[in-house]
Amino acid sequence: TARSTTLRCVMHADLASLDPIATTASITAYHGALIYDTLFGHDADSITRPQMVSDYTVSDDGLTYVFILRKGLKFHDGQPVTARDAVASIKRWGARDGAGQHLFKRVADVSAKDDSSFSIVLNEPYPLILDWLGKSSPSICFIMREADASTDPGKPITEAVGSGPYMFNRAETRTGSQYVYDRNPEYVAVAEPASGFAGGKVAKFERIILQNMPDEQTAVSALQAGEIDFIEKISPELLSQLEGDSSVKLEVLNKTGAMGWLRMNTLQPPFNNVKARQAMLYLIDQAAVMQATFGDPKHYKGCASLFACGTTMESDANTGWFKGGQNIEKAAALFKEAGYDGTPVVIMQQTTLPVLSNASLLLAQWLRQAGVNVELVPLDWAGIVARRSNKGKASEGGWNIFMTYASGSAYNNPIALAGHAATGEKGWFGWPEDAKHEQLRDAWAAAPDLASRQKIAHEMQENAWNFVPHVYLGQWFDTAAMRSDVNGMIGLPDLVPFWNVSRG
Amino acid sequence: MIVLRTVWQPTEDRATRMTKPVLSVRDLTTSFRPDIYSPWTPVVRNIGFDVAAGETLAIVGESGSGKSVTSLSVMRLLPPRGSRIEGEIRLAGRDLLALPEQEMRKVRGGDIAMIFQEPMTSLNPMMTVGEQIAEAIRGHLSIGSAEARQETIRLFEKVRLPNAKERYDVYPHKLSGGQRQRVMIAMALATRPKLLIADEPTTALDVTIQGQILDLVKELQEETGMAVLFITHDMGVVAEVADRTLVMLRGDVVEDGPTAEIFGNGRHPYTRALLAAVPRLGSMAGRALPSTFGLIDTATGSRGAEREAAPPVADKPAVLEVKNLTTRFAVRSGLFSKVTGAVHAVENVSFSLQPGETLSLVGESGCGKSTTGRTILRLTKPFSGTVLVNGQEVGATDREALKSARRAVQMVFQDPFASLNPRIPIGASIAEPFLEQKLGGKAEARDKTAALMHRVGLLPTMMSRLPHEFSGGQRQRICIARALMLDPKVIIADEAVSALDVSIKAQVCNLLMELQESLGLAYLFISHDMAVVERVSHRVAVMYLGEIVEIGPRSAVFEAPQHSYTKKLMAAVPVPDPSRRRMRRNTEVEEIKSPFRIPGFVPPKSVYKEVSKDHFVQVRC
Amino acid sequence: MIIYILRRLGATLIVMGLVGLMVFVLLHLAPGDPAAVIAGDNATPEQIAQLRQMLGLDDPLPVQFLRWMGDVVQGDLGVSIYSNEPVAQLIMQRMEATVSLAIATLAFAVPIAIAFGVIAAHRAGTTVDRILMLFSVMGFSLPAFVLGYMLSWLFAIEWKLLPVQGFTPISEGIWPWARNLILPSVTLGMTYTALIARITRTSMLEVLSEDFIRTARAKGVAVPRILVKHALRNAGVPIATVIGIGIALLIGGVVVTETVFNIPGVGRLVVDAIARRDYPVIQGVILVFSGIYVFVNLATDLSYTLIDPRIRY
Amino acid sequence: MTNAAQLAPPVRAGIPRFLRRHPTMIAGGTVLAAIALAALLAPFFAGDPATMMPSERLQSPSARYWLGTDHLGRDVFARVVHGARVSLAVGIVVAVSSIAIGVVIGMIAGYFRKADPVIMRVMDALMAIPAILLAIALVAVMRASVGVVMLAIVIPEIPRVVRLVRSVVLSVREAPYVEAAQVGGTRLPVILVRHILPSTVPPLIVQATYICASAIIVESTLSFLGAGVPPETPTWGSMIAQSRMYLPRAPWTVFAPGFALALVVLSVNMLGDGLRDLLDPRMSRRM
Ligand SMILES: Nc1ncnc2c1ncn2[C@@H]1O[C@H](COP(=O)(O)OP(=O)(O)OP(=O)(O)O)[C@@H](O)[C@H]1O
Ligand SMILES: Nc1ncnc2c1ncn2[C@@H]1O[C@H](COP(=O)(O)OP(=O)(O)OP(=O)(O)O)[C@@H](O)[C@H]1O
Ligand SMILES: [Mg+2]
Ligand SMILES: [Mg+2]
Ligand code: NI
Repeated sequence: TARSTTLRCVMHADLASLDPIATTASITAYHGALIYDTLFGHDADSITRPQMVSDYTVSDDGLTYVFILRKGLKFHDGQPVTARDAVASIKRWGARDGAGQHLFKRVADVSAKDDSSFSIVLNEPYPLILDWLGKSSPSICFIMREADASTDPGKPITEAVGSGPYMFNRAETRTGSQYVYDRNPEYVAVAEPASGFAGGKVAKFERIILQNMPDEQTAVSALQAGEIDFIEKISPELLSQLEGDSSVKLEVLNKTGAMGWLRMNTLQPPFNNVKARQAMLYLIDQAAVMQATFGDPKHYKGCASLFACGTTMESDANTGWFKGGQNIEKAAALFKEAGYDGTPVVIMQQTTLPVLSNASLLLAQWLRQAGVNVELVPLDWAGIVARRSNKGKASEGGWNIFMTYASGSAYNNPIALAGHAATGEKGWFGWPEDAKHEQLRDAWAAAPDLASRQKIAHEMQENAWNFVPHVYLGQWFDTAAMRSDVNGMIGLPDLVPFWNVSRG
Repeated sequence: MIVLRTVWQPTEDRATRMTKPVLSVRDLTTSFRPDIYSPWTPVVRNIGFDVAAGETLAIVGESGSGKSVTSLSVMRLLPPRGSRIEGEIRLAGRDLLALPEQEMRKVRGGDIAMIFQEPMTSLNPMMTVGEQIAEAIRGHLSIGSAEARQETIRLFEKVRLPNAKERYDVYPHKLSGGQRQRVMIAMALATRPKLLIADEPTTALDVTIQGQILDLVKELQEETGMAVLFITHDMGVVAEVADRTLVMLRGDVVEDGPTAEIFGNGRHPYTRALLAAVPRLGSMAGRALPSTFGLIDTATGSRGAEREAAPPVADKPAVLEVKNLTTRFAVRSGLFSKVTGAVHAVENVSFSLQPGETLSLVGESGCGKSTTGRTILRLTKPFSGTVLVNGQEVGATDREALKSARRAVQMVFQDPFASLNPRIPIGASIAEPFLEQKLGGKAEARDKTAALMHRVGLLPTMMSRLPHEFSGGQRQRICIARALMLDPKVIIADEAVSALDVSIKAQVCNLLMELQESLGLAYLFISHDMAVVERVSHRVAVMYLGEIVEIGPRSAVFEAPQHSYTKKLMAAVPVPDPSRRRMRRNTEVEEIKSPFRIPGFVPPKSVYKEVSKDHFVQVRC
Repeated sequence: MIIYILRRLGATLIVMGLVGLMVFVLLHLAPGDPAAVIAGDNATPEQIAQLRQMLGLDDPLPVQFLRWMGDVVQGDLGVSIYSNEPVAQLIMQRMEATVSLAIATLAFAVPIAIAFGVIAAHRAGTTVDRILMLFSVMGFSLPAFVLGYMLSWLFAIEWKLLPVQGFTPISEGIWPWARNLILPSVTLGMTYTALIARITRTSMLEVLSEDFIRTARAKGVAVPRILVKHALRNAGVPIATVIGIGIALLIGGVVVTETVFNIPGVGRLVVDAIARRDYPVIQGVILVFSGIYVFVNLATDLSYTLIDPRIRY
Repeated sequence: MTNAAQLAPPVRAGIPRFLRRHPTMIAGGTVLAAIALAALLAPFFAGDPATMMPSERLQSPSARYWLGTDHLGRDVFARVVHGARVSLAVGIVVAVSSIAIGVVIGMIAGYFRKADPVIMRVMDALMAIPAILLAIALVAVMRASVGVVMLAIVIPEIPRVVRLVRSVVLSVREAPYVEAAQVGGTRLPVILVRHILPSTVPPLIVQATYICASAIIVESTLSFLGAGVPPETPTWGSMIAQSRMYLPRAPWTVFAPGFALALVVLSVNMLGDGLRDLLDPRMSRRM
């Protein structure tokens, strides 16, 4: 395929798993967005628009939804997309996705009416249903073939046949190094301009190649040399290398950025005591943590909003601790109040991601200054995910603190983000428990409109910074770099879509 | 010792002298230095000599006297850094020291050829022997490769290499030592050199092969009329080949002259000492008992007395008895390491040793002498047969018996340097067996070590020195002292004097005989040096392909050899007597037989016939 | 000879069996949970547990080992936990790049190293010797990744002579293939140049002090011919050995170079697999590596018979 | 007549002369000694290698920070000097322990024919696993710490030492002086320790310097691949690996440890080469 019609992209991670339902990894969502289509999609203004659906009706009680599929939709294997495919796909997604699960607790029935229409019947009204079906953050409700979608939700599917604008080219794909997608000539785009996750997904490149380049420096050099066209994320330090280069342009595609968070094991001392968790609010200087990795303040900011900053749910509630700045003495005092006994606090330090690794080092320094014994346990990602499921004492293979990150828009959704739950041992790692928080979450989902959701979000934050389910490390904005002749990249918070992009 | 310094004066009137010398060396001084910060140390000083066409000049002298350095100086083969050659070396009038390296290369192998001491290592193991000779030819004569091949084959025939044609494509490792040395000679003769330098060309070889090589060189010299510079430390060889002889001592020439004159009435005490120390085969004729060497003091020139040794103790039981000893080495090959045969190194060997007796074991290389000694001490496991030490069997199972046997029987090895741990002071080496066998405390060990060192002629103050700080002879004394540390009854001396210079060899032999007398030691004396054997032995056993073919009192075996192999062995020994030099030995060119046998091989039965009192000869039946 | 080879191959099986066991035990002692990695950061513990069970990761270790070994014996290396692709296929896809890199590296390193070693030995103790050895030691002293960046900055970015990264299969032409291999093989070759040059020097020195070299000089052979024809071949066995070891080291040592120059080789495959605990892939690759190692060893030993006529098996 | 002189290890004689003859070795030794001294005295003069001050990050070299600061605002000079302690320790510990273990196993394999095949098969298997991969896997298994990194480098080195020792033992066990000791009734352990072990020393000293140098390099490579010592620990390798992104902007963060690393490896190698020449008696007989 000629160079001009191929887009070569270096992504932030390797496409390890092909099933966008079984994994929440965002790289798999990108893969999904290339080959699968969705029923709905959020546009640039966060309005949900039909995508595979040509028409839909809602019963007056708000409990029955009937959807009619667009005509002429075909999977890459040539088979038409039917309502049965959609039903199976929705069910599998509903079994797996956080938001989907929340929705499916209220779902009485999903079934196909005929080849092109199906219905969803609810037990109680669920205003966010279409939002959920059209959301662009993992897991996305992609429509797959019925055969694939009937796979057990816990078992990853390895097929990659969708009805989206691009087709997975397995023959030229080299697992672990490059993933090749060819334009789907049969794809019929919605006759609207592309906007956010919605609109016409017009494939302008004949071929998209997602490359896994283990070394960022190499990727930057390759971009400068014109060997690749696009790098999804660049370490700020390497930006200076590109800033003077006119053949390359830089763009922040994800406007809500990403935010690092720190989870504490609330089942074990000292963080089973809320005072110790509160101490962490005072201990962390987000700006310093961010600066250590991102340098120039234009790439980061401190953020005290439970729902990240720059999002619809952003709130200022209960952030006195943040405004007062770092206060190590106060943190020390709170640790004392919590009855901290000098047992070493185990921090699982993720060595493979600089921002988290650096944050761990700084945190350790501050904890020590606050009179806390610290044991840094360096682990790779696979080591961390294995160990973080251990609820036991840190000295017995458990842990006290680990860090990870999510996109800003992910924090904006208290339902979809597993870590926003405070359901105790049933919940996400760290297992915070707070009944009020849970109440508010349900209320949020049931709220009829944005304004009321914002109000509830405010209350949630007010409450959260008292019981402290987790702590933030700061919010940063990754820069994407591309050859200057690459145009039309759509900036989405959780996704890099490759339709609408063209050269020249 | 007084250092003698005789500046060489060319002797004008010389019968053997031809018209013009091929090689003429004057005031040659060769010096070395280890690095540029050290001063030059001369190792050859102001020497000079001439060699005429058709003439053979022998350079003799003990190890380290500068013989090789002299020859390498002539060839300019010394390392350019770290060596310096001064004086004048003229080859047919041309000054070799003034030639540029490029020219000198043409001289090497062209006008002057050289044969080296070690036939085993002097050939490139990764080139066929033919190629190596063809290379020499083509380097100097401009001829094609086919012709060079022809010429090489012709040379092989000339040096009587069997199957000359096929041998061209053979690698050196397939050839025996004698054959390799013949290849070396062929190589040296390839370009019809004016001068042949032979640096100890036969030292490493068996007597039988040595004879063949010497004959060959002589013959070829007669044919081509080249001059020969023959370097050796073996006076027997000198007598055999040299027209004139040059004696070197520590870098100086002390005497030179016609060989007969040097042998007949050497003027310099060192020359006489050298000759006196040379064991001559047949010099013991008519005498029943061994006898020490009558050594000459190099300083005063006075001659020490020869002293006859005592007879063995006959009325006591044998200290060592070997009965039907057989040792075989399995040869394995194939998928499951199947035994495909065995080297029958020692086959059905029996003998006994009385206190105070020396039994010598002789025979050519590989006949199983060392293996016999090693099997007695169980350094090698026997296949069958028994060894009795003081009447007690040395068995595999009984560790204590082995320990006490090893206390009674000790061994002195061929290479005194290799058998001393280079990192341990010699005092500790000597004392080790005593301490290890827990025969006494540290103080006792020290006293005993000192006493023994004194006994073997070393100063006890040398105890803390390392082996490399001693001369070869001294090292062998250290080994002897160590062997004596356990008050053994028997000493197995495996080529214990073979590596030593003649004069030192004589001293060590004398020491052994002295110790035998005073301590009542019995020796199993393993050697291929017939002349030494003749002097030191009470009895002699001749081995051939693992078997004893003849055993009996020394005088009987030497004066009336019965077995054909014994006869051949005796005939091959060079005689240090210039008057006998033109006598041909008439030994055929013959390959050494191999002791390798296929599995299931049953050695032919044989019996020993007593030809005279105690003199047995093997007869096959 | 054939029998010797068969016997060696027999020993190979034992060695590979041991390797398999060691690697398996080692890996499964490692903390790390492929299910949790696959599920992603946002997955709940419950979802991860479900996945674990589906992937058969909950079975007892001996069961897993026997299952794996049983498959391996039948020539099946299993499938990747992640992509479900057969491990053998994954390795085959990556092999060309790694083998190309190894060959290019040797083609670069061996001649230079031998030339260096021979000259240094001939001029032992002189300035020439010291400079050559210093140079080769320096190649050894610089971590490959630092050298790699320096080279790619200079040749690819500043001078734009060569590509920064990537690999082109040889089927697309010799030059495109070679272009991509020059910088990586120089980077990787530095270490081996140092290693081989030093061994060459040492064994040449040893050979040059042998008697037969004196013989060759005594018959008037010129110095270059002595060095090449007489000495080098005699020094060949240790050199062949170190080249053999070099190949074995190369196979493992490509990892860094593959990373720096983004070459999709087997080294990267296994590093990535280790990072996410893709057990079948790791086990498969290491098994294949050890097979290559043993095979290279055998080939080295057999090459001795070509170099040295005295060696026969 | 005899080739005994070749066997002589002329170590005792004239040390100063050898020194004069081996200027590179002296240079290597001196540099190493200086660095080792600096490493030893690091706490007294080098400053604090650990404290992070993000506000002071990536400062260029100045009077306050001799070699500038890194991305976390740590003093690069202090880290380079303290890094010497870890890097040298890695080199030395790896060299010493792999040789100690290798010698024991190698002696057993070389002297006891029955144990030999078993030991050698296991060693073959260990060698057959690529060292870097084994190290990465080990670090993944046991979590990153200096000790584990050392272990991970030691394990693949052991078989090489074993092979070397075994070959020396095989050649020495038949040496006449060993047989002489046997004939004198010397016990096996004494023979092994007193007579055989010392012969392995010269080749091992040389081997040790190679292992030492390569351990320092491997440590840095492991850091590069994300499987090295904990990020907290200053080692040259981890410094280079962590700072390599900052090379264009703050070259000192990479060059300072990189130069130190190259210097030490170079010195160790020069020392090793010198020792090899010194311990090789053949050097005196060259062409
Ligand atoms: N390359 C060299 N560098 C320094 N000294 C040397 C060198 N070659 C020989 N020598 C010294 O020169 C002296 C004479 O040695 P040379 O080899 O000529 O003795 P030789 O008479 O041939 O003895 P041998 O009978 O043992 O062969 C010895 O002391 C020896 O150590
Ligand atoms: N360990 C061994 N394994 C196999 N064959 C051996 C072994 N030791 C000796 N032989 C063989 O046994 C035969 C006798 O060897 P031995 O060393 O006893 O001979 P020798 O008479 O002492 O010879 P030399 O005069 O050369 O020392 C030879 O063919 C030799 O190759
Ligand atoms: Mg000599
Ligand atoms: Mg012998
Ligand atoms: Ni020496």
